Amino acid sequence: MIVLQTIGAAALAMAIGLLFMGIGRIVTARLQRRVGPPVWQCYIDVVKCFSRKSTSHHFVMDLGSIMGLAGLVAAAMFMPVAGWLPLQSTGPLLVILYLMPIGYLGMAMGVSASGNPLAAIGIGRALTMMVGYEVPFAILLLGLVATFGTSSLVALNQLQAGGLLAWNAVRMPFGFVAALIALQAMLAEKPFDAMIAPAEIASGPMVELGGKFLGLAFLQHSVAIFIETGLVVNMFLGGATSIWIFFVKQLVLYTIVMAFNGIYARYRVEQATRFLWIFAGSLAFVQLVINVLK
Amino acid sequence: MNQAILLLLFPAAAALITPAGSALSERFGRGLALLSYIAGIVYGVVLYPQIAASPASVIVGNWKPPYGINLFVSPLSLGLVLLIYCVAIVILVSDFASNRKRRAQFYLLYSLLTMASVGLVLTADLFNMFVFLEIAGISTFALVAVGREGSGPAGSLRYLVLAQLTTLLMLAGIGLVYSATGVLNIASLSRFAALNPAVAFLAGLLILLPFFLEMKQFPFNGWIGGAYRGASPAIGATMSGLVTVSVAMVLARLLLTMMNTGSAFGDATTKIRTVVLVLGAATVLIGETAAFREKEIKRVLGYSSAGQMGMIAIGIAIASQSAVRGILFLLVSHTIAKVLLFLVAGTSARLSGSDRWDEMRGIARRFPLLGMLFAVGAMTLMGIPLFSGFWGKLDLIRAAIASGGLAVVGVVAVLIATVVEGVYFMKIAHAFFEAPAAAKSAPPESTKQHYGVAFLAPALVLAAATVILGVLPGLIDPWLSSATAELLHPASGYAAHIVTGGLQ
Amino acid sequence: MVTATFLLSAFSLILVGIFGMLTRKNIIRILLAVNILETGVNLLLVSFGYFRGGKAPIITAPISASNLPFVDPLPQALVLTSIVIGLGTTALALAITLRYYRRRRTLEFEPDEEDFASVEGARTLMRDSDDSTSVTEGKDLHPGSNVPSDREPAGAKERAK
Amino acid sequence: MSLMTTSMLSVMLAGLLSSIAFRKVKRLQWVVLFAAAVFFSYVAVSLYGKWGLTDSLNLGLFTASFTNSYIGWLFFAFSSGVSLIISIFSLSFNDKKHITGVAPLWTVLLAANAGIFFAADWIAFLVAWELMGWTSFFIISHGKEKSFQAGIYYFALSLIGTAALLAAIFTIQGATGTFAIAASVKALLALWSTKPGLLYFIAILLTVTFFAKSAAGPFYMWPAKAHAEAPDDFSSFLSGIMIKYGVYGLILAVIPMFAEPGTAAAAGTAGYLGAAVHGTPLYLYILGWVAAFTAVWATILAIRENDMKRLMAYSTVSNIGFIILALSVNTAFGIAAAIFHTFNHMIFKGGIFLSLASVKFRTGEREMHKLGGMAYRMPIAFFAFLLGIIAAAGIPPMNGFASKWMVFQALFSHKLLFLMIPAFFASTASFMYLYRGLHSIYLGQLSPRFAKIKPAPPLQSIAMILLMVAMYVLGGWPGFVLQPVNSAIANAGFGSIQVSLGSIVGTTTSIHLTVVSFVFLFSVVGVFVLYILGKRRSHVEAMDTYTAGETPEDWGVTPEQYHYAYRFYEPWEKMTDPLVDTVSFERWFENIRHNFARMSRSIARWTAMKRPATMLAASAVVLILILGVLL
Repeated sequence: MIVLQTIGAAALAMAIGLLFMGIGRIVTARLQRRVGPPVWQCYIDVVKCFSRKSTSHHFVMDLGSIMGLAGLVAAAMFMPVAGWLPLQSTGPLLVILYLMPIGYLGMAMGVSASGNPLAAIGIGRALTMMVGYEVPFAILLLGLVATFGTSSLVALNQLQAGGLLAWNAVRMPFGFVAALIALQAMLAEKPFDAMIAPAEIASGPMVELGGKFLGLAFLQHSVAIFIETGLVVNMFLGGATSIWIFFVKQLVLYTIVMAFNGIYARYRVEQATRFLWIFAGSLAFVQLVINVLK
Repeated sequence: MNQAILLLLFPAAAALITPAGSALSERFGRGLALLSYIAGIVYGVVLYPQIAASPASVIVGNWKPPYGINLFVSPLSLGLVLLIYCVAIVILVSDFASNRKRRAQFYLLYSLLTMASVGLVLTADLFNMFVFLEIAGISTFALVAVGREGSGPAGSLRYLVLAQLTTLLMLAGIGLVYSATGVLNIASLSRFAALNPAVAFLAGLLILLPFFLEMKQFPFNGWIGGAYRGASPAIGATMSGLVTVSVAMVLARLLLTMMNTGSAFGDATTKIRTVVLVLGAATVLIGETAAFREKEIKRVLGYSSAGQMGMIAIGIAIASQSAVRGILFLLVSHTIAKVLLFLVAGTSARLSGSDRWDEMRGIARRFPLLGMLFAVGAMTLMGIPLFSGFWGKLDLIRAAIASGGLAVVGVVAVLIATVVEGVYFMKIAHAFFEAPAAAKSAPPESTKQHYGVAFLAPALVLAAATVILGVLPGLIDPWLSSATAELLHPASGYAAHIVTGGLQ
Repeated sequence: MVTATFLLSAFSLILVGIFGMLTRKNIIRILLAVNILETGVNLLLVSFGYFRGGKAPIITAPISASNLPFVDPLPQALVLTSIVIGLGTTALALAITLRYYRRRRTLEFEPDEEDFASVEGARTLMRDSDDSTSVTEGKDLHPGSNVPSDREPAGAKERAK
Repeated sequence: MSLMTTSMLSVMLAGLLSSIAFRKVKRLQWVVLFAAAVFFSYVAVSLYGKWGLTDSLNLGLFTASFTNSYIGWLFFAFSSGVSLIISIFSLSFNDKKHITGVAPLWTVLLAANAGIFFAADWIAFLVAWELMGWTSFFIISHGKEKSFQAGIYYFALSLIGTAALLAAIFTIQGATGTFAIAASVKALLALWSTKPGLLYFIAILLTVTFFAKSAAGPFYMWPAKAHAEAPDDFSSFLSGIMIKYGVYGLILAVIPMFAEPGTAAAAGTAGYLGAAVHGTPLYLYILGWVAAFTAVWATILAIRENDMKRLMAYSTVSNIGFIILALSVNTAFGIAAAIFHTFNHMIFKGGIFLSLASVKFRTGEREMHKLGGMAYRMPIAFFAFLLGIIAAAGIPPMNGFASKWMVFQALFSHKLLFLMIPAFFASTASFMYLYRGLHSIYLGQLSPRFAKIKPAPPLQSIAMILLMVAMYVLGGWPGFVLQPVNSAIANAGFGSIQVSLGSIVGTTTSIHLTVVSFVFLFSVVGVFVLYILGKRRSHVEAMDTYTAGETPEDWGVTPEQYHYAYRFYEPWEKMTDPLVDTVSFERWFENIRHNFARMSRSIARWTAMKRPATMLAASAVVLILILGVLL
């Protein structure tokens, strides 16, 4: 039973993620006065990827790709969706924050086993950027702990129950803005997409990925979208009472992100990191100070 | 009890007979010297139990104290006399390894020096002390001067001038004391009505000057560099191993026994002790600092013994139970270690053909034992556990912190010195062990050389001694406690023995 | 009164001696100064023992009013001893001086250039010392004494990097 | 004479004897080391449960007494286990080509290691401490000029530490009248009301000692030198075990000095009465900031490092920062977290350094840009490193995660939120240097120079595998360590925490690590199924990569050039350059040494002046006389 639940949850996360990706592509296209692909394009892509033959440079590459998706799926298992969890836990925020990196680490390992310098460069940028957005995000977490004394998402949901005014987004506006900026960077969308810039480093990490490796990467990204938007929803948008509201909130967030992505240019890595520290970081810090004083 | 003076007579006799005897054979001098020292040791060992039971005051020439000269044989002095004899033997034996052709004069002077050191330890009379000091001085000057062409005489002269200045000032001080009190006997002075503090301070300080010099206290240690360069390793060992024993002992005797509140020096005592403490602290720092960048190994050792003597001076000035115990322990371990180091230095200089440790790199690769012995000696001086120096340093620091006040400055100095000392000694030890670069590989003939048993035997004995003392410091505890008591409580022990023993 | 004169002259002799020792460069003169100092000290000792009208403490006849009072004999004994010692020291010092002269062809104390040689960074040391003329460069200074690394801490190099 | 003293003395003796007896056959010395490690592990096993077993050596002037305290035993047991594994590694590491004659010293060092953890009074502690100091110095600078430069640096710092320790010991003895560690600390606690100044003085002295040993705060720079230059297999011991002595010292003496009145009352003494921040004593709070600084600073430096051993040395320093951060919270949970992280770090950093050692064993290279692609030749070393860095980054399912999570929870418990910002920074940024190591050494392009190298020898592989197993097991079932730790701190009077075999109850949430570990495993399996479902993949050469149609071989690009490793994080270096240039304690120490040398030279000059130094002497006499007569 529990196994089925987990598998279901994983599938759901992937499905939602892919759906969002499709919608995001449409949003971008509309902003660029294009029609854009159909919504289900991403599903087609994934299936196609898995059905094409691929090349691997070394077993470490395969291992890495597997680890990559597995880490994020594991993280998704601890993400309460409208209070529902595939398996019994309190939705520990720290665990999620530390389970996702294993996915990224696996990804990084896989692509650097491919031996392509572009991939390594991309990973280097990605990790630098990660320091950029993880720190503000961590500060946000601290702010929540300062106020509520808990880091469990389930508890946070319950604490925000009761209407719009109870949402942390309203209570902690600075924090919310910081969270949005961090989210933009987490999802590696412009202006924070230097690590996967197609024009600069041939989309960096993905450069050597083809066939099912690319498919795994797709799925990984979709789960990442699911988790990260979900985190913000749980932390700031008051979770949700029903699963559909939850998805809608996620979608709203993702659409905002994609909208920004559509209109912004690209930062260099150190610029991006500085930006994140200075703006997102200071906003989050202000929020933290306020929460501590309150 | 008067035959205890034999302790003094053995080396004296050796010194006197040597010139005549060496007409017969080249080796006569060394043989006689060694023989006399061994005789001294044997006699001392035989005497010890009896002395331990009751210290004896030897009246010389039937002039009763406090007017006549008298020697005081106690566990403390006898123990140190034995130490001096042993060290002298060790040095002479090992000296045989480096240069086999010593002239008779060398042994004459050496026996004189030994005799003077023994006398310094034994005597209980100020002027007699001065005489022994001069004898020691003269023989040391000569020995340094013959040490090495070129810098020998220079070093010797620098030493001589400073030494003369201080000893003559001491003589003046002695005159002052005599004119003020009419006695020159330490025991009597230790129980004399207090003098006018200014006079007491002046006289006391003047009397201490030559001991500052011999203990290389700043600023009386300008001579170290020259003298230690000039001296041959054996003489270096003698200067910093053998003479310092007696000198430090005398300083302790004067500062603790003769000068205490209740003695002729009354309140000036505290002032003088403060002076000694400050000078000692300065010496610790300056000695170690000077050694820090020194490249010539003998001088490194000379500077480091300045530092050690500074510690001992600090301990004497603190004048508490555990301080005195600590410095006595330090004195013993320093003697052992320093002599050992000088032997190693001499041998490695002989084997590498250079006086500088940075030109001895990798010597321990060819002669591992050499490096190990050096490390043992160095770590004894640094006060590392399992080597004897550690316990003395422990006691000293404990006493200093306990007594507080100005002594804390001493502690800081000692601790800083430990760090510095550690660094430069380890530098040298490591240079010994360093894998020689391909460029300066050892010349082939040098591989055929070897230490020679005349070096190995004494060195190993010394190393064993420091390790044994380091692991089982309790061995000399009885001696330490009795010696400490004798130094610190003259009224009960020292003075009583001498004066009563004199007047009967 | 007389004692005072003795004391006065003794002190002046001592001062003269010390002054000489401090100011002279020539070894022979320094040794002379040492002897003057010594004489002063001896005189001081004797004068401590002396008092007006004291007779020489030489007992030939049994002690009577005629040869009493005599001055304190002990200082004189001390002085005799110290004179002898002084003689010995001076003789030795002169002998050493001779040896020194044979080697150096001078009677002046000159800074022992080897003293600098055995200290790292010796050349810089000599440059800012007053008597740099008397230093022989070259053989005494070993390659180890690399001045630049002495002058600036290693950290600076890393900064440059 | 119980097993404690006899084992120490016998091992020490064995070390000395082996140095003499097996001078000719050096391999046997390593066997002796191995035997010593085995023996100590046996001692650890047989001493389990015999808490409070005491034993003393009468040395005449002083007596050194030892006791088997629970915490000490834990440290001893773990260090013995890890050193056993390391010694297995060394057996095969020290072959003809790589042999360094340090085994006897190392054996003595093991004895000193036991002495430190068993010491019951300060004298014994001091003796063991100094013994450890000089033996490790000689091991680090094993007769190589370059190593010596590092070694003397390390030794000077530890001498400073020892000096501070000496002063502290006798100040404590003067204040409390006893040399016994536990008793004296108890007695100190009673003095908070009367003379806090003295206590702060003692605390500072001890802190200097232990920070100098643990490379915390201003002493952060010695591991980068010493770990890098030490013999490769010893680096693992150095970074795994020796650097923890400082942590043990803090737990032993400094933290108890600040016991809260509550817990202290339980132990029957008064408690800390001074100022506090969120219930954390001010002094410890400051220590916490120093530790946070250490963690951040070491991380920044590690990211810029191109020498693999230096990089990992800095990572060790940053972990020490975490440990002390947890200690500084001064709660049971914090201390448990610190101890747990200490042991975890012993394991994973030991594994990492062993893996680096076997890479160096095969290739002889230390700069990472000269390596690359080792994973294809030395898989076991690769996996040891991989698991090691997963643990070091504090990611599930390895053991590093549990303890790092605990550290954060400990900080939550006292609401030290601002302290957590640097902590989070350090732990996130650690991914950067860890990945750099992984990529530059083990992945990327394999240089043709190393095309033929063989995998790690069996004994080395065994050692690494053992450590990997430990990492995984403790990651999933922390209770194996945490339950003993819990009872140990309870035994030591720090209070206790709630742990079971697989789960820990934190302050803000509780966590079930077995579940986390299994979830991860299952998802790996599931994804693997997905992977199998996909079409088969074919294998291609490493140089056969997407290059936008160009063929790099045409420009004569060799795999070395094609391996992107040198200045891996150039943007980061650009960002941190100004910072690194301005802040450097290293330069500060260097300046001290430099000025010292100048002083030394001028003194030497004074001894060789034109005139014999009569002037100074005479003027000094006059001065003293004037002062003496006037004052």
